[in-house]
Amino acid sequence: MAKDELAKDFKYIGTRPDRPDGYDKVTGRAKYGADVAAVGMLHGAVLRSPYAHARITSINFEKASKLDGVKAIITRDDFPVGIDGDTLNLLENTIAGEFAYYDGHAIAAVAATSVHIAKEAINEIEVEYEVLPHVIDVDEAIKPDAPVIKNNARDFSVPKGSSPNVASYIEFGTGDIDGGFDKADLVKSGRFKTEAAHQGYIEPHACMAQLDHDGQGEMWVCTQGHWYIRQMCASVLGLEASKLCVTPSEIGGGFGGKTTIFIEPLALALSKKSGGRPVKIVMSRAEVLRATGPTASASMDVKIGITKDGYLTSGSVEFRMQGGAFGGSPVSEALQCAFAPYNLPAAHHIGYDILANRPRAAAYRAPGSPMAAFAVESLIDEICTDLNLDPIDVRLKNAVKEGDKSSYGPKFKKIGLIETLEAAKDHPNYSISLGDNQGRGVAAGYWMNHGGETSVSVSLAEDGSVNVTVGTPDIGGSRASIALMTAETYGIPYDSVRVNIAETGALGFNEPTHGSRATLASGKAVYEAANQTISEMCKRVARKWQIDPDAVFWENGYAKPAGANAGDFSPISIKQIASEMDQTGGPIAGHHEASIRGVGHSFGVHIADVEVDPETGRITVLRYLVAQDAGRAIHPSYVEGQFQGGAVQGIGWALNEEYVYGADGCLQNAAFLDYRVPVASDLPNIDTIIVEVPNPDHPFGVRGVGETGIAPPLPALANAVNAAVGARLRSLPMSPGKVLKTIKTGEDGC
Amino acid sequence: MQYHSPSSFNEAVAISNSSSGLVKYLAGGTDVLVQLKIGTKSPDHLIDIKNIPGVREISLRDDGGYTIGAAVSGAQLTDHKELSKKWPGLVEGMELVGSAQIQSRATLVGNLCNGSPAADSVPGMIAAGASVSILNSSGTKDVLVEDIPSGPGSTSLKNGELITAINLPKRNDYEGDAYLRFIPRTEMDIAVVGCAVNLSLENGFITTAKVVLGAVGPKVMLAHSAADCLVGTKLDDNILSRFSAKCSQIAKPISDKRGSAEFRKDIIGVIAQRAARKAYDRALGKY
Amino acid sequence: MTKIHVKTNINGDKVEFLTDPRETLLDCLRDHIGLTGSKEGCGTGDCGACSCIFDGNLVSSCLVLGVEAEGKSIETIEGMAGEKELHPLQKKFIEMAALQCGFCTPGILIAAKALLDRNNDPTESEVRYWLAGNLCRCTGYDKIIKAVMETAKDIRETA
Amino acid sequence: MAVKVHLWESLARFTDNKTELTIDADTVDELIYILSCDYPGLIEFFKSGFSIAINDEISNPDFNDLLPENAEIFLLQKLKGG
Repeated sequence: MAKDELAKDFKYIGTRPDRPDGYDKVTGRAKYGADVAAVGMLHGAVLRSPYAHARITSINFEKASKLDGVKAIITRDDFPVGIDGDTLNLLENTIAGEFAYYDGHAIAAVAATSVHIAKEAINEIEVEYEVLPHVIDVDEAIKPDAPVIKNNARDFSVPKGSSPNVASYIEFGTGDIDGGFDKADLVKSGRFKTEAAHQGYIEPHACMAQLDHDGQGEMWVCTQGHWYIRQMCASVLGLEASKLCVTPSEIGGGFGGKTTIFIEPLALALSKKSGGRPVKIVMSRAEVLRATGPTASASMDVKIGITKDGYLTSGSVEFRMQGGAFGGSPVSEALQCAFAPYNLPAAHHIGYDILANRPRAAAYRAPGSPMAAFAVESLIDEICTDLNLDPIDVRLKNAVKEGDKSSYGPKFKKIGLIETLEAAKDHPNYSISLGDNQGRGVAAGYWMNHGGETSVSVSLAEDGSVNVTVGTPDIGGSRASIALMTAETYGIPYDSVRVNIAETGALGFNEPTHGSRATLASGKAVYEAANQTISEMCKRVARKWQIDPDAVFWENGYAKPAGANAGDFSPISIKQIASEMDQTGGPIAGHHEASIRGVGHSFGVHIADVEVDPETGRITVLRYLVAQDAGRAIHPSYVEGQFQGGAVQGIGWALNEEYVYGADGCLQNAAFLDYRVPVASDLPNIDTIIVEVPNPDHPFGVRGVGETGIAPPLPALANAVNAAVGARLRSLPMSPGKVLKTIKTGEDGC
Repeated sequence: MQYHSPSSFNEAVAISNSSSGLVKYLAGGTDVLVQLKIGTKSPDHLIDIKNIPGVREISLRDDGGYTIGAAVSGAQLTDHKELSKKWPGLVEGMELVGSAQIQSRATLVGNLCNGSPAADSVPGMIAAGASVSILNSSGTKDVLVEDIPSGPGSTSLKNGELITAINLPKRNDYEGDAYLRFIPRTEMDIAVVGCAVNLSLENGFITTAKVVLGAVGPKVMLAHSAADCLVGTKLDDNILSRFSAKCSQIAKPISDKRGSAEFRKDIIGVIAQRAARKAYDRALGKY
Repeated sequence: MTKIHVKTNINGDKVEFLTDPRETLLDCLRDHIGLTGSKEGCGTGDCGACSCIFDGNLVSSCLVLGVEAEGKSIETIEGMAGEKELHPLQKKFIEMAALQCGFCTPGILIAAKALLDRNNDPTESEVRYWLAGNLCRCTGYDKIIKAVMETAKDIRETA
Repeated sequence: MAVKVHLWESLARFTDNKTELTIDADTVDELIYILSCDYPGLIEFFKSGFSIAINDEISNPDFNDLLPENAEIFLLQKLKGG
């Protein structure tokens, strides 16, 4: 990549030092959600609905409560009434009221002196259900005779006459759609479907909570965002937010799935009911799969027009996404991403958020973007095949660049799609020759990466080392990237910076580590906070030298006199300033709080090579390339890691991951044995190219790198399979049975 | 749940016979502990047989066959060079069960007693003509492995009966076996279909053939008529495609979360054909 | 439920604990002995996060009962580093960024050590298949596999 | 200040089928207030949360932001992430 675009030379940014939490994480010392215990602690367990849709007619826990060691049993009756709106949805999903809306929906919870007793008690709770008709598939859910999941589920946006299972509706566009199709030499359309996929973090949800009747509580929890946990728990339990102190544990993966509440309010309520004893709840893997957020399943219609020389003229999409029994599928994000890579004269988008008897969808890495990419990038590939055009050339011809109007409205500032496409095209993987039953697929992807609410502080230790306190849990090495940016700002060694992740009482509100914002937003805030302390240090040195503060500047860890008129002073180091703090006015600290503005549009281009066994339909990924614009790679190893991890999650989604429901609406594959995430032997190395077109809205050019990588694999693999054996899969996952069927019949049967 | 750790097989059977409720024997535990965890089976008594002398040994009998102790792990089997050379198909069937971690614990006997029609090690044992030694209160008996599975998740073993060892017959020259399965990933899945083939040759012609299909019926099944297609042939392409079609025809799979009946019928033929080819090559001494 | 008294050896130390016979070795390590480095990702032997060495064999400690530890010797992630420095695999994992969230890392390190202890010259494919029982959802395995291969090379060169 | 506001099509139900509106407002707060008064159907939308692009700068809304003359404003779905 053109390094000449970088505005500055950096001393620390772009290097690959050991991560600060490395020792803790390779020795087993790091404490995750389930790793703590407290004196007097009880263990919680949750009773879950065995039905996809049922009215709960009675709950009798008399027998359970008599078991020796059972200290508290809670049901919905233990939660406040009079809650509405989004908070009601949160509460309903935390614990069912009148209805159980999906297999695995929490019905009651127990706290007992041991896990075994708590589980025995769960089995002794007697629940009577009136089983109701259910619906699982997104297209089925909006048929006129579909079971109605909830009355009044629709919000303001839904036009009259829509199916009662439509929760929200969105439509937007630009340009003359029909005129665009008229100008096209080829207009192609298709329906595409994707199945729900789970984030699949290896650490199940876990928390330990303590709450007494005085309304003061504490919680230890694995989460991407502890202020979200505090806000949500406080709202569903009717607590005052500031009385609840939430400390994030180390987190064993989240990918969006740990940005909301599930067991946390149950643990608090159990603690309160058992007289304030701490209660720990740890989910089983089956609970994670049945009851926490997967992403949505989708059914998508796409239509694209193109000239014979490869210029897109018009595009339209209608996406229907099922986000569980409470709505909340990422359909609007999907629409925003659908045509984002392309400079389309006309584009039209329609989206439906649809209810079904499934767990409430949570965010999953670039929410909505992978489905959109699967539909649009697959159809573009079909067009390239029909017109015999090179898929990268077509994308280059239509790629958005600085100043172009995005498909969702605002114009792009400096972006790096063209550079990314060119880098992919130049990579050796694009020209390696392929054998029989082998094929190559290309696809692009996009995520906007927003800043969001952020609060950080920075303080100087007495020896000149620096403490940084942030509120974004470190999931993938963000301590390292934040330490690098801090070191760069001060001009002090990386090792002299320690980054802490603080509890909710220590900082202002922080959005979670989501949307690829930790390095983007916390990094920007830390830069501001560090600069505050730098100006304070310059001020103190100016007083010492008895010159104007403006005549002192900061460079490479030293306060220096600015030019001849400032006098002839020897630079003073941060170490010396720090050691004299107590005699120069006391502690030096800075802080920054803001809704960080701007987004770090990051585009990626993937090239996948596969081999398909034509007799069994099995797909082997032979080689895989991720090229993506990082803006600037603060710690390149962890940027590559994000690219690789995102790509492999996308590969899993494309090939084997899916929610399998029985006719009874119950999830049949609630275990890693049958929810098949990729294993090491399924994969080749994942090659990466870090493209660096700095984000003009970030002091170091960061764009955010985590999300984009999960989108292109879905279409890239489908395109590669088509290139290998001439089978066009328009639905995911591309499980062997479906691939074989498509090879034999030309239809994937979905 | 009560845990017992007897020091002899007789003691183990005595404990079983004198205990009430659900009694399970524990060897590798890779099925029993999973059932305990997910709550499908909670034994009242668990009898750990691993502390019984000899239970983790592989021995060559005087008749040239092998006796494999009931608690011999997959890893031990794989590490046994002679046995792996003589029965590569049987050993690779066991080796396909789970991860390296599972291999340290899982046993042939456990895989058999779990009663799964998709058990990877069972087709190879049946194809080999293996038998098991069963101890009960009235003494010991030898039963062919093929007579143990009786349906999905069930076996012909009576309460208290304990398999103490697996017996493999003597291996001769120009014999070869192979086991192949189909799974969506490369590891860690349960077989969608599986097939073991065991062949004896004379002058390149197949003289005896055993073909065993997994995951295409309520239990692991011997495919006699498919095996008959192979006898007297040199396994040319015509024979293989007839054999493949026969296997697909015999298969009576169900549709479930791991694959549709249609898909299973389709690919059992493919997998069987590939297994037959591999067994044939091995019988010829190619590898 | 009557508890059973178990005497065992963990990371070279004599350890005694009381266990409910239903408890797994993983439960005992985490809840009775305070060694929480071994993680539970599934409890059913599918993820490898609880990997330990049990009498010289790599196991998923969620599929071993606590009572089975009687008289055995067990190695966990907490015993992997030497007194003065990390095990070469641990060092290499940090150096090569072979971890992101770190939750699967203890299990992967234990499994990789078990492999290199028996074969210090594995092919990439052997490493990938050996580690197939250790799920990682963050890294896509790329850097993990490379770190294991590099460590093996270092071990061979210093041997 | 006169600013140009772009709304998405499915909101046009509430704005007499207009997707572009010219509004005289000095701040984001004033803009939202005027839109809510003129088109009460939008109130529910504003309550549901949104993001905003002012002259192509996308962010969560800061209600006290001053709007430049002739600013081009897009109302967008609230930005989230995984």
